[in-house]
Amino acid sequence: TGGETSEPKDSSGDSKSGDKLVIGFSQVGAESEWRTANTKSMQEAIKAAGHELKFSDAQQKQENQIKAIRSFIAQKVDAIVFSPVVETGFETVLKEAKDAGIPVFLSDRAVDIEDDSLWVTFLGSDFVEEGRKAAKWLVEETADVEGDINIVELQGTVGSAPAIDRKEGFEEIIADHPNMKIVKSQTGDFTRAKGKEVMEAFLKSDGENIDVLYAHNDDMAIGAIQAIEEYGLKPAEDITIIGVDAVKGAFEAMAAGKMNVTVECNPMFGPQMVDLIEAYLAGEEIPKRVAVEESMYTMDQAEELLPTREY
Amino acid sequence: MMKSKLFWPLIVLLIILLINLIFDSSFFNIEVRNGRFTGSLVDILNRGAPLLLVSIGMTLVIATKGVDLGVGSVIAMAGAVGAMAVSGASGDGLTPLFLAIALVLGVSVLTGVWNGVLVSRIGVQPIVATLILMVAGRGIAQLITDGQIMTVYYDPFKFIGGGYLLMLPFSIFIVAAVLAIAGFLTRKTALGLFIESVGTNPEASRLSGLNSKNIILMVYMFSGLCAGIAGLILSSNVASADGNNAGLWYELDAILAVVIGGTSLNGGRFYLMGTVIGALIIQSLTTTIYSIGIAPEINLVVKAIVVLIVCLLQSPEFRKRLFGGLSVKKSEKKSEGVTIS
Amino acid sequence: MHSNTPILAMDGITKEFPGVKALSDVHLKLYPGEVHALMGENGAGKSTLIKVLTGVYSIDEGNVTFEGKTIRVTSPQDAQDLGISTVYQEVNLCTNLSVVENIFIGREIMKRGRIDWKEMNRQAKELLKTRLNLDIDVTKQLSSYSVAVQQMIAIARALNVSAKVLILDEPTSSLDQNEVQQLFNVMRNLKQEGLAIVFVSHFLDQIYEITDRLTVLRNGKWIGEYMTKNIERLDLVSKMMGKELNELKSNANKEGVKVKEEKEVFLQGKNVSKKGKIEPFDIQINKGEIVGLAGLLGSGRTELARLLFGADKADTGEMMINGSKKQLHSPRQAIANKIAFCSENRKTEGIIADLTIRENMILAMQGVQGWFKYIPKKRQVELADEYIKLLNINPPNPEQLIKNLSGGNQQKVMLARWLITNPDFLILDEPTRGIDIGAKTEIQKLMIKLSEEGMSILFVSSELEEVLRTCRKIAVLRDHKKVSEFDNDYQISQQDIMKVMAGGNVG
Amino acid sequence: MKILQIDSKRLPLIATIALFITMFVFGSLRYTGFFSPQVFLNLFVDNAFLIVVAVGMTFVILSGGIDLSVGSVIALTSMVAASLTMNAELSPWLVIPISLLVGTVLGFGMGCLIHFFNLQPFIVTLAGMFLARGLSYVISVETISINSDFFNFMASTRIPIGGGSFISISVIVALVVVLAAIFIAHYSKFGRNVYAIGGNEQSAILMGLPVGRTKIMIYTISGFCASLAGLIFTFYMLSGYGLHANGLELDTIAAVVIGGTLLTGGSGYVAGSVVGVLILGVIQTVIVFEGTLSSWWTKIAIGALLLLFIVLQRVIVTRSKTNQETVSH
Ligand SMILES: Nc1ncnc2c1ncn2[C@@H]1O[C@H](COP(=O)(O)OP(=O)(O)OP(=O)(O)O)[C@@H](O)[C@H]1O
Ligand SMILES: Nc1ncnc2c1ncn2[C@@H]1O[C@H](COP(=O)(O)OP(=O)(O)OP(=O)(O)O)[C@@H](O)[C@H]1O
Ligand SMILES: [Mg+2]
Ligand SMILES: [Mg+2]
Repeated sequence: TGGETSEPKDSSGDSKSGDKLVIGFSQVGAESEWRTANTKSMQEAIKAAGHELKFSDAQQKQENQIKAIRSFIAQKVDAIVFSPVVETGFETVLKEAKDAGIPVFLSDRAVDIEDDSLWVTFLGSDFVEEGRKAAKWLVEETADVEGDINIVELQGTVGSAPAIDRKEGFEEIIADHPNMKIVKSQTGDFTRAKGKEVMEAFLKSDGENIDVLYAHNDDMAIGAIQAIEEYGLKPAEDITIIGVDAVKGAFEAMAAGKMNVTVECNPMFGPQMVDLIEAYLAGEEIPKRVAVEESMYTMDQAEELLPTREY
Repeated sequence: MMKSKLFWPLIVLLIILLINLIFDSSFFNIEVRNGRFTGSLVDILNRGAPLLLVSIGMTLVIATKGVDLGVGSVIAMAGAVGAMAVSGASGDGLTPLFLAIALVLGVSVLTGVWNGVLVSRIGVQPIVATLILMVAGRGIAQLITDGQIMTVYYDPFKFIGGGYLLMLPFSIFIVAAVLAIAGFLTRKTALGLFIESVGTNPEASRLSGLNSKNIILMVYMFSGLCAGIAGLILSSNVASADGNNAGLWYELDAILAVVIGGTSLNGGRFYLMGTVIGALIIQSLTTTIYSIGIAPEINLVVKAIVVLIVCLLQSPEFRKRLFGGLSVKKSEKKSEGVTIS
Repeated sequence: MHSNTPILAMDGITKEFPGVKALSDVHLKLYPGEVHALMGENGAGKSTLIKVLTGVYSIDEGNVTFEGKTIRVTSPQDAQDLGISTVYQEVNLCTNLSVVENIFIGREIMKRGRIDWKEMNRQAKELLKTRLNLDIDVTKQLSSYSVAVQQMIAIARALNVSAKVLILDEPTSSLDQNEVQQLFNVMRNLKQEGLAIVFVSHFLDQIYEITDRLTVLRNGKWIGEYMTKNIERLDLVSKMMGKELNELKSNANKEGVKVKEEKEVFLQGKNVSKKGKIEPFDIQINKGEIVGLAGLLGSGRTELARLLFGADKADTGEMMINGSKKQLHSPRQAIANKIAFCSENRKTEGIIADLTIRENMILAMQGVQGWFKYIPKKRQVELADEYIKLLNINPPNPEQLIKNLSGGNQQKVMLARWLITNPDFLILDEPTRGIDIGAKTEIQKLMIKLSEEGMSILFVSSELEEVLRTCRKIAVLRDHKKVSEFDNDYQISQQDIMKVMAGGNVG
Repeated sequence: MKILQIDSKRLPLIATIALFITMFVFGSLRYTGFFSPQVFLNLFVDNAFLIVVAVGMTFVILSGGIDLSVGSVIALTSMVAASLTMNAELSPWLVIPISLLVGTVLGFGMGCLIHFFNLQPFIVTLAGMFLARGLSYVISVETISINSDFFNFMASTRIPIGGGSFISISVIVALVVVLAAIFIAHYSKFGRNVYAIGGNEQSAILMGLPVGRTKIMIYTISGFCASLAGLIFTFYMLSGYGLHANGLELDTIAAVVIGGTLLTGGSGYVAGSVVGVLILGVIQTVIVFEGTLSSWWTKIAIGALLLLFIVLQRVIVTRSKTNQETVSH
């Protein structure tokens, strides 16, 4: 993340300088810290570039998002950025945007539309890849372990894209390793409280047999860590703990030696998005898909990186 | 009367617990571990504490023919306020803890005053009046936490929802205390009579000299207070405050618990013990779903079926049909389609 | 007078509620072209018999034949389809609907697939005007009319069907004499047309005036069936009560009411009014005095009473209570000033249906005491038992839910609620509504006794005789205005008062 | 005098309409681009499904009941429609009736439970809510995108109504539903029975009205409306998804109640619910046009605007009620 933040300043200088753009940004909601950080990044980047932001929060509802986009069209904004609540269902309204001549940029999640002329580009993470990364790390870590490895999984909200993709990516890799078994999988709704409660139930029923916890986000992992401690086991030692997102809380847990690894899902791509918008409006060619730079952090790196984490 | 209201919910609760026994033979065992009682039953009580609290408050509100949709948001707000109050604190000094508790209780009672005033003084329908707080309250909670999940590093705070007293989770004591207070207020003072009276026939109550407005106000304040305590327990338990997710959908579960417990949404007679059983049914169902490994996709279907079964068992008409062949005469006499008042 | 085959016969009817045998082996035969009275004390089972017949309750044992065929009615709808039209004891209409709708709902007049509102309005207006002499705005919501008017509308609804059997359960309990005559005229016409009519009333005069035969019930048991003209009043009463009652004849003792001079003033109202409800009036009520309020249907008696109690807020005027100026804003305040008000509308303004007799009785008393000073349970039961005995409430179980009581018994509980508060000033709006004769005399005696002990009473009743018998002073209202007031020297006749009520003048 | 008098039953409705207009004028003055026919029409385009559920819900609430299942039924319908279209590749002429049956059957079932076993509507429909959403997950937890000519046509056809403004087919459907509902409510026996039951169910029974049949019918209608709304929603989204319309039941109830219908039953108007939906819509539009509110301020603002509406509505209604009482005599 560090490298990118300095960029937008230069780029806003050399794009259509002085042109103040009105950018409509429709966010999913504020359902997690990750999302809040993402919103903040976008807001700050747009402000820093001297543009005007029309922000709308969809409160996790797709219909609200469609309404917001319609309102953006009515307000004749210069560009629309949005993080779709779901992949599907935006065809009609995106057509309206296209007819009105307003370019649309997708952030964080993609849409599932055949006619890809409806949007300019998609900038965001690859959730499936995140799942794969988590599994690959586990495979490496346990390369020398004999016998079965029992995994419990804390899923995200049922039906949500990150939950589905992170599960898919993870399962894809461990499918090649017959000794790895997901013994329990339940939704923890991406929250700490649920994560803790579900983990408690897992521990009740499977107890010491659990070797690995794979949580679809760090918050659930943090909740689960508390449950493990209360149960009397040592997180990260007795049970290997894998999270996704790399939020600050995860670094704290890792620094305290309670969590093994977290796969980054970087929300701070506001500046990158602003660059893309400006470039497009300046007439440049833009690739259809731009990936956000993401890595993976383990326990050993945590101490050192903790002070630099922003969210 | 009372007995028969509690009978069927109790049976359902037992069945759910017994189902667990099939999957886990040690389900009913309670053992001492690290100097604490542990076991599934203790867990269910412990986990169910927030829902129990909210449902107790909700019972009184529903008895006045109202409903409080704001409880989930109050939970979030209470958690946020509590976490904020201790955010600067560290070490083991207890002053910040008591400060936080006082602040949270104050705020949650205030939310109750807000709802109560809208309903009793301005005459807004309860469902809409409390909907306002349901929407805005979560916003306020997020405003307090700045949209982040606020982590608490102050250890005494964790005691409320995670501590143990006399080898049992402290939250159980809180529930017991609140239940005892509610029971005392409604059965050993005239408050219960007043609530039931206002809930059944507000105009007749007014003409009998009851101060319905204040009774309604009081009930919402109590509900707010209960939700506030629940919020404190929830946030203390995970040592963090999550403005967006804490207490999500608690209002529906609480109403469900109250109704399962035999209290009618049309107001009037209420059954605190029934509510307790209702909340325990919901909690044990949740725990059961988690521990016997039901696929998350069908969680809701299972829940729907259990809810229906409980309701049907409570319905005399259904029992008559079900057990009709066995004791036709007896059950027929008992059930009347219509009661005229 | 009537043909020989009954149109309806009920045989060996038994109905049991948990803990109460409401009917056991009851018979009823009904012939076309007759008016048949159901007689019995409060709680005797009259309403239950009717409800069993119309399918509100299921029958435990016994059978019903209608036009020679055995029938099994399972819902009021069935009964209606068969041609049994019923006016139940409590006004059972939908107060949120307009008068027209209440009359027509279920059999609306349709035109081209839609409800013909115009025609319905016209017919409703005409029906009320011609048959019941009631001239009201039929498009207004039912709730804007008093119970008495509502009762008339319920009757109109029942009349509006081409029924073979018409059942009227205490239709006259809050009607005044004019209205009763109006109703009787209609009933006579229907009788001519061959309808069989079941009529329930606690007024013996009415029974002897309109009915041909009567069936007496006592405690859910069938006592007998008699031709009305062949049975003596006292005989009938003792059949209903199950004991000889000599005292019945000697009614309330007039000597008791005799003037006790120089009474202190308890309440004085000057120029009290409420816009659109009642015009400015003055009133004075002395300690230990029973003041009667007379007036026709809708003349404003209830409104006046409500103002004195603070149930509605007065627009103008001032009130002195016990010599000091008081502005009553709420019933609560009135009760604190030792005023009590027993409403005429027990269903919506009186009973708390889900609560027990005991709880209903102590409610007002507990209300003044506040919620923290809970009357100990033991004391509550004592109080309840005392009044159950005093008012002869049946069933005598303080833990019975009030909604399971018969209408008359509910009314007694309402009285008890206010007597328990031991008020200085008791406002009774039609307190004897639906109460049987035995209990009625008891209540009248009680009123006189209380007044002798110093209680002031405002007594509203549509039954002039009752007012004349008990009241020391009588105020007459007409068209929402107090038109006259006189001392009762027991020389005034009902006729004199009627004239004032209707618009004549007695001076 | 008579003409000037407003029927006290209609007061809440009139107050609501007045408030809606005020709000719209306020938005027009404050934001550029707000005062355009299209912004107004978008209230219908974007809320067509909500209007349809609200109509169904109005009958339920008028009868003194409540239906919490509508949001989930929308999700289930969209899921059924999507999977039948995309996986089973059925023709739309089969898909549509089948989809409409989903809610109708569920509603009928719930109505039967409520009537025959005398259960509380709240709890039965809550179970219905869990069930319908659960079933949509059972069909698939993932979203199913729809790509069929018919659905595309329904989704993207714009009906121009002059001045460059347009509405969608769904709007027409919704308006037809509204008109039909108004007719049913006021000019059919069924409609009047609904009001009677809501006023006093016991009385309705004693008056010999077909209470059981009517109640079952009410929930069936609500279920049907939810399914129809589900289809409209599917046209709107071109996808089926188990998380669709999450929490929509509360929006619907709020719209109905804001529109002046009493939750205790027996009093209210279908047209009021439509205005209620428009009010919720205009609140949202104002917030989007404001465009500077953070997520949490959005929620607080929605709450505050709701409060404003409800309190003003109460004030207007109680004020004129007291005035009216004095006028009418
Ligand atoms: N739903 C019920 N549950 C239990 N008991 C009932 C119920 N309805 C009536 N009863 C009892 O049945 C008996 C007969 O009541 P009913 O209403 O028929 O009396 P009634 O003759 O009409 O008296 P009234 O003159 O006071 O109207 C009473 O003792 C009453 O308490
Ligand atoms: N005949 C009528 N015509 C029009 N309105 C009437 C009539 N009777 C009653 N009302 C309405 O009912 C309301 C209640 O009247 P009120 O209670 O004062 O009557 P009342 O004198 O107590 O007589 P009763 O109780 O016998 O009807 C009045 O405000 C009036 O508007
Ligand atoms: Mg009776
Ligand atoms: Mg009166």
